[in-house]
Amino acid sequence: MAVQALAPRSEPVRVMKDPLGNSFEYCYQCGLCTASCRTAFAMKFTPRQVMNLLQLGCEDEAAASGSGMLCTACYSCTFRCPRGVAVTDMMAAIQRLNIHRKHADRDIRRFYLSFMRTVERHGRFHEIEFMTRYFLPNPLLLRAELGVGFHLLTKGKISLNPAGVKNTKAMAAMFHKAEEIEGRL
Amino acid sequence: MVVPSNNWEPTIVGFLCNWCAYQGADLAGTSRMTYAPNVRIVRVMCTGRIDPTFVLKAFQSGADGVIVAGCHPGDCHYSEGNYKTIRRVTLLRKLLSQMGIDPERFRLEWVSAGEGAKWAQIADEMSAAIKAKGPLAWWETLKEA
Amino acid sequence: MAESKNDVRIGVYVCHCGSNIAGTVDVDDLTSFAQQQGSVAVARNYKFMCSEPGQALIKKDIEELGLNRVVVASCSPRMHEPTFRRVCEDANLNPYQLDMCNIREQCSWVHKSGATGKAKALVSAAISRAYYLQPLERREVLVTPAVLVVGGGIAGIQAALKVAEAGHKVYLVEREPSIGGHMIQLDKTFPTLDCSACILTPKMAAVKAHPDIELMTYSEVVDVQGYVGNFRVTIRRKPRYVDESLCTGCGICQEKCPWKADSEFDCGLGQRKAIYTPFPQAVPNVPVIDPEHCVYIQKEGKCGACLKFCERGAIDFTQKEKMVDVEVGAIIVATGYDLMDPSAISRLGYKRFPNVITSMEFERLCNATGPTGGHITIDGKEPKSVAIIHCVGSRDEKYHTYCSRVCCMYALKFAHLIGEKIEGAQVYQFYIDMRCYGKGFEEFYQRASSEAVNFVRGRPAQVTDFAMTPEEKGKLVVVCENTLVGRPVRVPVDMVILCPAMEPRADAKEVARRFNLSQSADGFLLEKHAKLDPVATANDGVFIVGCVQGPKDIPDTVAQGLAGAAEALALIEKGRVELEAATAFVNEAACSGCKICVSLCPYSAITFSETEKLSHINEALCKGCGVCVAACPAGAIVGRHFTDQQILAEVAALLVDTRPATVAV
Amino acid sequence: MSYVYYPGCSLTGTARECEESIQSVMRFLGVKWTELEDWNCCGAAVATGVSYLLSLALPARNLALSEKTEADLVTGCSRCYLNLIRAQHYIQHNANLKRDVNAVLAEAGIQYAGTARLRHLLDVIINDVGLDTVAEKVTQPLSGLQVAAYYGCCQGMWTYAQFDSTEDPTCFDRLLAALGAEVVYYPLKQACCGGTLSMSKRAVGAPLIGDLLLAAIAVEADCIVTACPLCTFNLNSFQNEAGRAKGTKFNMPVLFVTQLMGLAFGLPPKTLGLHRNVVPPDPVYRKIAAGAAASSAEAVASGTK
Repeated sequence: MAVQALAPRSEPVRVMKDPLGNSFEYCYQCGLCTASCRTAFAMKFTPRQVMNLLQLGCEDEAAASGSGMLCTACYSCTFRCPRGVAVTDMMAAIQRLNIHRKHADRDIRRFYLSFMRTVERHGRFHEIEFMTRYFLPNPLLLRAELGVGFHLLTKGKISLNPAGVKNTKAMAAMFHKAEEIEGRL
Repeated sequence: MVVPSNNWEPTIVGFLCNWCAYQGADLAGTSRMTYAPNVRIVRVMCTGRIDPTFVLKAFQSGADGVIVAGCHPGDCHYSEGNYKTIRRVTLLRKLLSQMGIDPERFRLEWVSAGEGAKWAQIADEMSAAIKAKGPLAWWETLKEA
Repeated sequence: MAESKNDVRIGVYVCHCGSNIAGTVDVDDLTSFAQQQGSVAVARNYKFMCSEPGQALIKKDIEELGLNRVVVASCSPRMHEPTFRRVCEDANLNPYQLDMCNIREQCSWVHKSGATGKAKALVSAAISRAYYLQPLERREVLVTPAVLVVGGGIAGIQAALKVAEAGHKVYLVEREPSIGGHMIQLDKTFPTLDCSACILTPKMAAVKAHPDIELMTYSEVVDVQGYVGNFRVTIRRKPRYVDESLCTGCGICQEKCPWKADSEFDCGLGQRKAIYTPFPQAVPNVPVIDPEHCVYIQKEGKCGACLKFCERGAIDFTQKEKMVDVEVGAIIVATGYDLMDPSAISRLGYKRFPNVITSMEFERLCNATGPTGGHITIDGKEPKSVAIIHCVGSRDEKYHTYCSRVCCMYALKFAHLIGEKIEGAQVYQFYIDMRCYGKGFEEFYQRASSEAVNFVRGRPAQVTDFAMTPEEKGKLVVVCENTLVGRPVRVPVDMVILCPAMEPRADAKEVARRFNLSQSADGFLLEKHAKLDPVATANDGVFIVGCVQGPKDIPDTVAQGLAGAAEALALIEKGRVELEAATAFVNEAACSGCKICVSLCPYSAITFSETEKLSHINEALCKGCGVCVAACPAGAIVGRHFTDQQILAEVAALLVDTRPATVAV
Repeated sequence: MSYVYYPGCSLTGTARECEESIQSVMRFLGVKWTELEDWNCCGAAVATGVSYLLSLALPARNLALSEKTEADLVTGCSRCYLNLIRAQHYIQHNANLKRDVNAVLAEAGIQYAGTARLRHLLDVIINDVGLDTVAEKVTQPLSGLQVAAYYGCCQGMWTYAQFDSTEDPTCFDRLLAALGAEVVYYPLKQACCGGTLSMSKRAVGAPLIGDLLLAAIAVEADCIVTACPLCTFNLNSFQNEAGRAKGTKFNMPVLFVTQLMGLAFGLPPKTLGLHRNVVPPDPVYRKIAAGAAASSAEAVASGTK
């Protein structure tokens, strides 16, 4: 097996420097985050390993692993971290890298972007529109959701024309402004 | 009127008690913490020694801000010197406003011998706060009066 | 001042401190700046001013150039003021004619830029203050040749024995009914595995037997007055309800007492009587009556079994709390540590599950004199698998940031003991880093590694009874990441031992105040210098030894106990101690007799003479805090070495660069 | 005390039963509020994965709207609460973020000052209404009903940090006990339900739900009571999938907290949205009725004595 050279450490993306807690530099690899995580079992790299990859400047490798996509943002890791690392925010950061650098599985990527798109258009979540955007390109996904969808419909839990915010233009402008300030990663 | 130049830096005098705050400042040094060089320290044995005229003298001599730092209440090396300071400082603040000095240019802080980081933080905060306020140049006021 | 302006000749000495100062401050620039200041006869810089040649340089200048003030711009006065004062003295210059200018701790070490400018201001201030410095007289008083040791754990025991061996009186004060501290609760000690009680009890007995040690157990220090060499200490002696002089320690009272309570000594795992000695080898071997559980005390006279059975009539319910005053020259504080209560970290299940226990509880379970007679059992069941969780509350900024230093080693010891006592037991060590830094420690780690111990590198998140597989049914499951493999693991076990942090005593703050000491950021008491003065404190004559200063193992604690004894002995053997020279005095001509100063003095050093209508300061009592100086409305009180004149000159010079040159202040 | 109520998207859609019960119960308790005018989506669990700034600006818009009303902003959805409090906290501690967020909000003509007072529904019920008042209003005590109080994850971490213990909150237990229910020890009370993974990554999400249900069965709970609409949705909707993942079949009633409160107050099930629950809560009804019968029989027995 070839020994891989570590990438030179780059300036970590701005948003990883989180205001609430410490950044990944503080991590001392105890694994309490992983142990507190209900989805770590399914991750290629556990949260602790993600912190290590970030420390070593391998953020693309961390993002591509898809581990960030399994974070449910339950904040257990962040609240418990003995070094005060804002682990959840670090995971969210690699989630963003994963989506914006197109590492993600197309369906999952579409899940995120469709959701945000409906919010951008209406200011609120719009089930029917979201489902259309999400399921239409890959109707196979729909099959798995038939049971749930049936329940939701019959129990009257999907409104066909939900209300949105009054000024949808202003909402879209907020989205654009955010993108302008942040840039895409 | 003194117009601050772009690279104007405030000068702050710190009166620190020998037992807590001065040691705390030493600890910041031994721990190699970096902080703004604007604070210049005068060592006194106890903050209780600080005569309000010292503070006025500092402002008069060109200080833009003054910090008095001593042991936490209850921890005074001389039992209760810092309680006397608290009382004196209340009067001093009134005096400063009467004399046209923004009382926020004066601070009383508690720094224990173990709180090097706290001292560094206070020095940084105070420097930034005074920098935002601009030069005091009290001697100008005194000249006019 | 008798000197005229031309008589003042100041020498300024700028230290490079290798590159510690010279790396940041332009020392040549600073020296020529100093040279230009008024009354400066000479300014020099040198690599290490505190070295022999550096000192010689100053001495030579004082002698040859007739310097009468010296300014040393170097490290904190807390480091080398004594050194340079001695240099002055050697050259026949009064040591109080020296001023130290701190350009290291408070300048070169903390500033990246602007350090030279600040150093100039500081040096200029020091020169101006030095100009007004006056010679002071050093006074000496005799030292009371006795030592107070507070705390009867291994640190205090060791210190007390050593001082007494040197032939001096020791008062050993212990809060609990017996001396022994935490060490007497331990089973075996790492890495040699000798029995803790076996090595400690001879020392405890020696304390009891030593004619120069006055042992006061069940007692607490409530007040400390005075100063180095002459402390006056008030000790509260709680009522034992047993006359120590009559009791023979036969134990019949404990046998007959019908009332029980949880044993503190056994961490609540076993019981004791309402009249009890905490453990069989207690020193003194005199029981105490716990008033909360004694029915005679609670219900006014009902019961009295102990009274009836004590043949010596040693039971004395009329005993009252007593205050005792002692006078000592030095104080050794050895009040130890508390073990953190891990129920604060509720997810680890302590107090929820009976088979989650602390390390100290395990020591008692393992001990032959413990509640189970040395059998490792909970509710009669012997565990076949045990998890040991390291760093509980240590290395965790939510609780204690520091490492508790002993847990790795005793965890290895536990694994060994479990292996010895339970055939085929599986032991899992959940660790973050193994820290085996002491003599023989790594060897012990090696030995333990060969004894079928499973090492799992990871900090567990949870101890749960929720079973996800049939194997986990009825077990405690430790949820962790095996970080070396990068996989979450669930380890079912029968018993979990938590290794809680060693933390400052709950009353550390009060203790610090009582003895006029400081606490470091972690809450432990603060030593004078972390490396070079580890047991002395900012309060001269008071020394801190053992875990009161920070977590330590037994050898380090013992070494500190001995160090504290050496410090105390050095003080006592010298027999004299220098008093503060920088005291205050009243300028009688200016005193208006307002008496404001009298009530302000914390040492009652100021008296008012009704006949003269003047205040007087007793300089033997004055500590030089200066509160009265600042308060005197007539400006009649002068605080030596920190006079108004000196401080005002210092302040003005400190700011000399901040004003336009034309402004005269 | 005046309140504005922020329902959030789930409560107006997939978690309609929660919303109906919240409204009925709060009306019954005499709590008056108005809906936050022109509220928007808080970003759910998705915004952080797309834009850091939006994940703060979206909730900040709602906070800013509530500031104008000067009333306490109440939400019954834990995820909304989390996003709102996170935004509040981060913006408060970082001046640069506040600047950026307000630059985004300026596009909608509003600014966030930082004075909003955020409250969780449970906080209002427990601390403003009070457990004594709740207990007094109970007409149908839930005696004999064994409930597992499921606090949920961000509930335990962020929400309870505001008015209860972070690691081991007990307020939910106390509330349910005030209703007369028997709160069983539930070992997974703070384990995450998997959030949106039930939809985006079924293979990971379903077993997590399965464990929660198994744990409730193991402690012999008659139902799970939740404090979060998303937990309610997950635990109700994916019992079949969870069952497949765990090789069993589940039929565990899962009630939102105000649904159970409503039952104890004797409110009609229909007004509590109970007919919309995926898993029919019939066993819960039966248990409550049995408990009532037993206690009235006891009352008769003690009367004849």
